Amino acid sequence: MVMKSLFSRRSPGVNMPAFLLEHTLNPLQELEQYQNTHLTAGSYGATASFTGTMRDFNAGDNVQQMTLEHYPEMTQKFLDQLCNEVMSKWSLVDCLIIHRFGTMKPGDAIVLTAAWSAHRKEAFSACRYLMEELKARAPFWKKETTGKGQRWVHEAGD
Amino acid sequence: MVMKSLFSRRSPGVNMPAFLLEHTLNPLQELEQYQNTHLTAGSYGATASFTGTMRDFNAGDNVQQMTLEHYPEMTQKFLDQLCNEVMSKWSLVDCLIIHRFGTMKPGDAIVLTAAWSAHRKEAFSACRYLMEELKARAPFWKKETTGKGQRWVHEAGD
Amino acid sequence: MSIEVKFFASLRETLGIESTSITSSAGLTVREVWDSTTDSAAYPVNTLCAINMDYAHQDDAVKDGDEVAFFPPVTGG
Amino acid sequence: MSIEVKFFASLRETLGIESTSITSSAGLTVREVWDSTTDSAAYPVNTLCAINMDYAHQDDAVKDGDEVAFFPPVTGG
Repeated sequence: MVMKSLFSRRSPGVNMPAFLLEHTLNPLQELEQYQNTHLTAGSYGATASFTGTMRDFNAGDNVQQMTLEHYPEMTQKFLDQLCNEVMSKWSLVDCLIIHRFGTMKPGDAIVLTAAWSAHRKEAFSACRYLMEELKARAPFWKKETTGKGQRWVHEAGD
Repeated sequence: MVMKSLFSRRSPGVNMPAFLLEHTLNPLQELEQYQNTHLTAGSYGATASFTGTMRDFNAGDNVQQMTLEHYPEMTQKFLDQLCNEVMSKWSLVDCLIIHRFGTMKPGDAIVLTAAWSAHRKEAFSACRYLMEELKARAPFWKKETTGKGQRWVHEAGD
Repeated sequence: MSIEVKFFASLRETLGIESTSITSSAGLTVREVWDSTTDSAAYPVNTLCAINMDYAHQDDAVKDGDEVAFFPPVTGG
Repeated sequence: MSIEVKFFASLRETLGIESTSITSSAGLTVREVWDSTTDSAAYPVNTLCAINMDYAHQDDAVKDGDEVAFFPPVTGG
């Protein structure tokens, strides 16, 4: 299983639950797998999650393919710090970020964020904050292939 | 598969995507199943989802079991109207509510809400609104079994 | 006119009534339906009511064939 | 001192540099590292920079052994 190897990289208490992934991301399967292996049933009441998916349309053009460049060491460091930040900012049981890089097609999942907590308010807020910070500050750069050729995406999307 | 029968009850354009469920809810599997059968890959960029899970602890006591009573026709009508409301209030591709009733144990999922949209803001807002409205107004009543006996829960939780 | 009346959760247990029906020759409000079916039991603060599966108010008028329901504050989700 | 310098995305393509290193006997700011490695190319508005994988400012001082990076606004997620 892809996911077992992904999550086994995490040594509890050492690494934060942030993963960079070059191959296909199955967000809901990875979320379930993570939950089954890292969370204790009954210990949390709220799970908020978000998946960002590549659309086949952007800025008025059909998009055939996208390559997501990153700065491996800085990107990992940024994601780790972001997990630390949300874990200290909200009362959470756990959080998770999985972010693709490399080449992807429309319909492919790009990013998964999740937060577990006792109550829904914290889970929703933390999950959303993870996405807002990823969009605003995580070192990733999108290059799209359209019928007109390749182009860098110049602004973080909504 | 449980989920195929669950979702096949929906006639597109007739029923809203709100389901009441007496047996075990596997929220992420049902979310994936619904997504695979009702959404078109590439047509949405954002999926926000929330799962409410029964905790083993409430109001200072260990909770062994919970029974969720509902008012079947009104509850279904309420959920249908709520889906209609969020679909008109935000620009969404789709939304989903699945809510348990009957008897459940700690760790069991109680409710799943989800919203799909082009951009994350709408998906997050709609998903959260679904939960807030469910908590505030959906006709469900929780009765907990603790070491001290059974008791009705008197206030909607956080 | 004939009215179907339902009670849920702690109200159902306290009153010992799950559902009943009443007939009346006069027009009734939701609160008058409560009084008729509960032998004028005290109406607990925060009690919610519905007519035909939509939230209603105590002083709303009930029509022949309506279903009226009473229940405590909801606690789902 | 010796500084490792990296460029990403459109900056990498425009400048034609992925990574390089420079040595200097004087202290340098981030912006002076840019000037040294790009032959004083114009510094595009909105360019972001980092020292040792943390966001930094143009006028921050660079130490021996640091890794300095330049990149355009981020577009992940």
